[in-house]
Amino acid sequence: MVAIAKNDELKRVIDEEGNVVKGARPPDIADEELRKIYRTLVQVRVVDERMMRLQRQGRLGFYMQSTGEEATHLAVAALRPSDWVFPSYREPGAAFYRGYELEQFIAQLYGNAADPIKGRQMPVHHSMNWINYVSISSPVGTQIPQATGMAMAAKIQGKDDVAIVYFGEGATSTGEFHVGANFAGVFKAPVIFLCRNNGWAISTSADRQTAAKTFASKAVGYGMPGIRVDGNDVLALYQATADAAERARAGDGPTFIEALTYRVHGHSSSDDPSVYRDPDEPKRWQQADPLARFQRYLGKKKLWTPEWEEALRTEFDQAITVAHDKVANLPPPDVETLFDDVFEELPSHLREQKEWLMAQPRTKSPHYFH
Amino acid sequence: MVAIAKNDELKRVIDEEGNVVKGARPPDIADEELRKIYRTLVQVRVVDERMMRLQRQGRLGFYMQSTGEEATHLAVAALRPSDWVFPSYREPGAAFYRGYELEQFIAQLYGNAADPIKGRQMPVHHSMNWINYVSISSPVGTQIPQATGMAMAAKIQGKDDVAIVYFGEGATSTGEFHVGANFAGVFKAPVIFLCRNNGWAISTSADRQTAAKTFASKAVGYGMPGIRVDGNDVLALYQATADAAERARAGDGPTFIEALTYRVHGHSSSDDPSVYRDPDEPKRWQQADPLARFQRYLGKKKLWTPEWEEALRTEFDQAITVAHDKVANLPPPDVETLFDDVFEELPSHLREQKEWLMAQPRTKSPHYFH
Amino acid sequence: MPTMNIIQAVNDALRLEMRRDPRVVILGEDVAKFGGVFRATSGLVDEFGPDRVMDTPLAEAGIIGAAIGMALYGLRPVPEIQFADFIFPAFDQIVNELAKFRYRSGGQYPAPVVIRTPYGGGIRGGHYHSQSPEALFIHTPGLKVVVPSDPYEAKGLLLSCIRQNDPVLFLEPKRIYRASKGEVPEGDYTIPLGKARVVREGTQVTVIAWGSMLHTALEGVDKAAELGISCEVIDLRTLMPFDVETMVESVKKTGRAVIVQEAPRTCGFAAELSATISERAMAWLEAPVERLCGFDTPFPYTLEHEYMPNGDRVLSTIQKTLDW
Amino acid sequence: MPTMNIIQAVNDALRLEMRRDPRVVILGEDVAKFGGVFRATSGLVDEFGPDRVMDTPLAEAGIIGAAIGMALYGLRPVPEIQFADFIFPAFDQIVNELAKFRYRSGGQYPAPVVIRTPYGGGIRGGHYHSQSPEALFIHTPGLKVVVPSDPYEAKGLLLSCIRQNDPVLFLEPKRIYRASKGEVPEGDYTIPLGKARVVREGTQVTVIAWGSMLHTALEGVDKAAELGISCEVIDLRTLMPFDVETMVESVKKTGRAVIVQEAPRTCGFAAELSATISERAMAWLEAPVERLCGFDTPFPYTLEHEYMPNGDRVLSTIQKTLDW
Ligand SMILES: Cc1ncc(C[n+]2csc(CCOP(=O)(O)OP(=O)(O)O)c2C)c(N)n1
Ligand SMILES: Cc1ncc(C[n+]2csc(CCOP(=O)(O)OP(=O)(O)O)c2C)c(N)n1
Ligand SMILES: [Mg+2]
Ligand SMILES: [Mg+2]
Repeated sequence: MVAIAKNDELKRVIDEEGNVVKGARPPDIADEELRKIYRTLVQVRVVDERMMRLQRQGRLGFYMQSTGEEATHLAVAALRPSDWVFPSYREPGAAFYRGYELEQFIAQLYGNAADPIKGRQMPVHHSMNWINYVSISSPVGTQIPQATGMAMAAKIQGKDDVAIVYFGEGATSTGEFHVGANFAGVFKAPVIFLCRNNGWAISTSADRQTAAKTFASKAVGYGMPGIRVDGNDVLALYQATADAAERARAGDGPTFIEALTYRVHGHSSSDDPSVYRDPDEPKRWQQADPLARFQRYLGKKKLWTPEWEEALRTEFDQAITVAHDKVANLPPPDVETLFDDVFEELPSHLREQKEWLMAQPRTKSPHYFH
Repeated sequence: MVAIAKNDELKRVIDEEGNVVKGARPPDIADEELRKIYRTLVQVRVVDERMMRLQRQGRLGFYMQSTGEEATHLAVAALRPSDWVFPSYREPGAAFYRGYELEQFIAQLYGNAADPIKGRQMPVHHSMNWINYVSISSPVGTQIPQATGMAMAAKIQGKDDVAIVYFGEGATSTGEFHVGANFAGVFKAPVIFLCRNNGWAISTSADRQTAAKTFASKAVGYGMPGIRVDGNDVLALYQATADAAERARAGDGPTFIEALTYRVHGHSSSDDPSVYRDPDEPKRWQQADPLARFQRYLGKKKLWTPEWEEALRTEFDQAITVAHDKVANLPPPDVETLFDDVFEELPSHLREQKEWLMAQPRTKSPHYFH
Repeated sequence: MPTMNIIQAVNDALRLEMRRDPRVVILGEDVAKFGGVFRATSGLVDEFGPDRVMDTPLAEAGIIGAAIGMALYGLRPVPEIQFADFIFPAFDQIVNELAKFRYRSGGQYPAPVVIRTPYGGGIRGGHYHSQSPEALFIHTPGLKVVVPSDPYEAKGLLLSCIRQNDPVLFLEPKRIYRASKGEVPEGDYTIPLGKARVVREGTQVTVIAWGSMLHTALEGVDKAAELGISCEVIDLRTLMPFDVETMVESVKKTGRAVIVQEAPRTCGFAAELSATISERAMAWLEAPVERLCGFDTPFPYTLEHEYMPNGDRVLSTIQKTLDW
Repeated sequence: MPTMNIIQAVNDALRLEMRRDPRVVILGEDVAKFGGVFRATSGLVDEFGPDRVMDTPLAEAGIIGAAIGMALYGLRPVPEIQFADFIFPAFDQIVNELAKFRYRSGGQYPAPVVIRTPYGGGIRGGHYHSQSPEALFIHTPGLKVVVPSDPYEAKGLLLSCIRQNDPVLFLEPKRIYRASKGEVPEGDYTIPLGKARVVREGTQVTVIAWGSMLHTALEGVDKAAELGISCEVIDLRTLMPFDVETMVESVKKTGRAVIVQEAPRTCGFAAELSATISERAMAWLEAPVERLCGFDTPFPYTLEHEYMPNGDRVLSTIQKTLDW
């Protein structure tokens, strides 16, 4: 299996030049919405670049970029705000689209007093219950049966909410993927499985994850439709997701979407892909860049201009600077908070441990405040 | 999904009347071997009946019957004795075929001093390394990635041994099945996945395990051939297994075989199927009985006579009586043995625990020696 | 008051709570028509329908993973794991997900899932139908662990568990599922979590146990009584968070402690209790805290009666602390 | 003698043993060309080829399940789990299968698999790249658990593990992967399992630790020495089976014990050590055994420096036992 393969079965709406491909019809999306989608794509790109720079400067402990895969994030544009997102660590665009603020985003990366999750997790492990964006976990694949469960719950309660669950192609090898997909099939749960096949799981290429011809073909084993979408074509993703959501809400159960895309950079800021992959490989991706393609499409529709692009990038650059200035130097969460949220109420053993810790001299983080 | 479905895709060699079906050719099996296969089928049937009676009399703590599924056990007849079997709890025929002695079998059920596994496990959890029949585990599905690993090891060492792994259709829902099958596909491991689809997992019917059209279709997701065999047709199973072994030895990797059969009795001696399934369902199975079918086939070939049948049944009945008399009243394993085989050597904490226990007054089992 | 066994009491609690709270749902293997292999959910699907009592595919990780998703959405799932020995395929979902959800989300996502599972030996189950894995879960921050020891306790504790907002592992001692019988009030009552119960008052030795071992402990204590030895017996019932005070106060009074645990000795919960008592009551201790435990071997089949603690061994352990 | 860090020592041990014994194979995520995320298997695929150093699909249950099958067939697999936090999907294969294979088969099927995995905090990993799950495995009969504390120990212990015939969990303290450096002999040597190491002799307090906490313990002990307090320091190195004798003899000499553990306190291995010491050396104890542990919360991200034991806290715990 090769990422960015030309493949007949690959669903596309627009080609690399931004032209609608033969036989396709762009989904019916209002101009303002098209521009919002593009805005979000650009936001992810700009944010990723800036955050990675901060990481390289030693200010952030860790970061993960999505470059090349931004279009997959925008599948959520085809859903309602009341639908639930079960993300992995590589879909910040789905959160930005739903209104996650840069200040909160950056505070999470710093894990400081303004972090919505109180500095509990590594950078990029966001959680925003106010936009139904479920807490991110590092263990790969664990969110998958959870998404199925949430979807089963919605169905049980007679609500028409759907769940979308994001994961990489590597995650399809986990037992969790299997049990989550299998439950979804059996219970006809209204859940959309969005597999970002970006060709790599750290240093492991996609063809080492499975001998199946495509990841989409795995859907057969769960009795659900499996479709393979050009993951760099935001309109194709939109359409596939909209279709899947319609099926789900109609009671027809889950859908598996394989979005064929590419991980342009290293796995994370800790990774050095030159050890294991041809440095020319990312270059070949350039022509598939989901931003460039969608930009050309919008350009042809007169919805995009170089000036707007310029303005957008400046806007995000400035917004990031403002947000960063506001939160980057906030103190860490109070030491007392270490013991909150283990349980709803503090049991006596934790109260004792807290009292003990508070009586110790405070220690400085070797990492905080560079 | 219905067990014993008439289905075009179902591979068969002989029909219910024992006639070779149109287009099929019986595998090339010597007459003596055909008779050995039949012998083993009868042995399982007779043993199951006798053991279940012992269980009902309160002499055995637990038992599991295979009635209706015996043909699946004989897939091993298509393999070499040097190939490895990773069984679940419902394939004693595969062991008998390879020479597992009735005395040992019965001693295992009693868990007594003659039990090859020293009374360590519940009845029907056999282990016979001398015939490459791997220790049975209760947790469903765990043997599947192990079989894949053994097959990978054979390949690594340049040996042409293959593994066959048995499991029920319920086991396909486990994460272990998925990871084991997926590894096998990726590493082209010489392993044969033999799924006994007997329609039930305790009280749960097969259509509650998956929304896939067939269990065989799951093979697609692992890039291996998946074939669906009439699981009550011992020759079809033989052929499918022989083909799979040939592929495996040729370096072409794993095969998934769904053997469509039926669990005639309860899940185990602890089960009461009348609570959850139509009591008429097992009756419909009669015509599919793998023994009757194969018997008719052999009869037409003049390899079976009523006299032989009579002799066989008498032979096994007597052999069981003899074996049972020999081992049933043996004492339990020595108390000292409780501490053996945790590790290769006894560490000091276990030595102390052993000394302590030996100094206690002996207690009587409430179950031993009825 | 009706007399019930533990299975009936669990069933009663589930039925009551499902009537009271439409968010309560049950899922697991064979829990619907079959009512579970021990019949604890018997009849519930008839009353509440297949949307609230769900037979699942054979996958514990799926059962717990799905239950978590349901809880995030606002339901109150009470999944059943058929035997505690089969909980390990769901271990990652329990220790890395369920236990950490509230914490890792900064309090945004509580996940009130109550996992019911039969556990422990004494039913001729060999090592795959007999294990007592409580220590693994007690060591996992974010989980509560509760073990009832009789029908009254089972109903009252289970109702408390379903009504509070943290994940709970509710371990049901299957050896006494039917053997333990007693009067159980009809209708609603709860037993607070985190509070131990002094089952018998005494002066010379404190004996601590939970679940089916409480009965084994009482057997030994009865024998001790015949010899004129007075024991205080404590049923811990909530193992996490456990009631340090009741236990330590008792040991301060008696000066001696015996802990009876069915699980293997090394790194079991009894070790924690022993360490805690020594830390807090050392000056009162007249002998080392004694642990009577299962051996550090897999749970055996034929020799299970030699493996498990019994009344005689409880007695001899009590005597040992007195003779020290 | 060359100077190495722990990663290099592990790599050296693997290379040496793979040269010596063709049955030794490595499998895991990203272990081949990439050499593992910590580079412990770096270069091995070049020397031994992809049949003996295998990149696997992303599935820990598959890695351990396959390793078991390989071991049954006669290989000596040394699987790597990328972080100990990701071992839980394989928990069932480890505790129900690997640990019990020899026992359940009556000795027919030993399964000598050595699972290597980096563990512990101090690298800003949050709760999914920092956990210390040793207690869960120590409590599981049938597994050995080994933790090296420096490069010399790492090589010698790992070689011993691969050459013996029981399954081992080999936990590598990743905080000191590169920070701990020392001379390591070229070529072959082994360190026996089950034997603790007295790292420093002393008279007033016995301080017990393993892995990276040994270094934390030594920090505190150095501070104590400045105050004229003499501590004996023991590196347990094999946690199962652990060396009761060395530990208890030391405590009988000093009369006081402090255990330093990074994992959460409740039901951790320190509890077992504390209980064991009290049981066997009560008459010699001049103060309760003290445990300095991680808190009973999930491992945090930002506040990890407040979460983990440190030298000052070791010192104050030592002082506490002396002031008792
Ligand atoms: C259960 C588990 N095992 C291993 C890891 C380490 N790990 C983190 S990400 C990753 C690769 C994931 O690849 P993929 O699913 O394709 O997602 P991508 O990173 O490409 O978005 C691995 C192995 C983990 N986080 N969880
Ligand atoms: C992991 C696990 N979960 C649950 C069980 C309890 N259990 C034993 S057999 C069984 C059903 C298995 O059904 P299937 O795989 O179809 O095999 P069959 O019994 O039909 O041969 C269940 C649920 C178990 N043994 N292991
Ligand atoms: Mg990927
Ligand atoms: Mg079945």
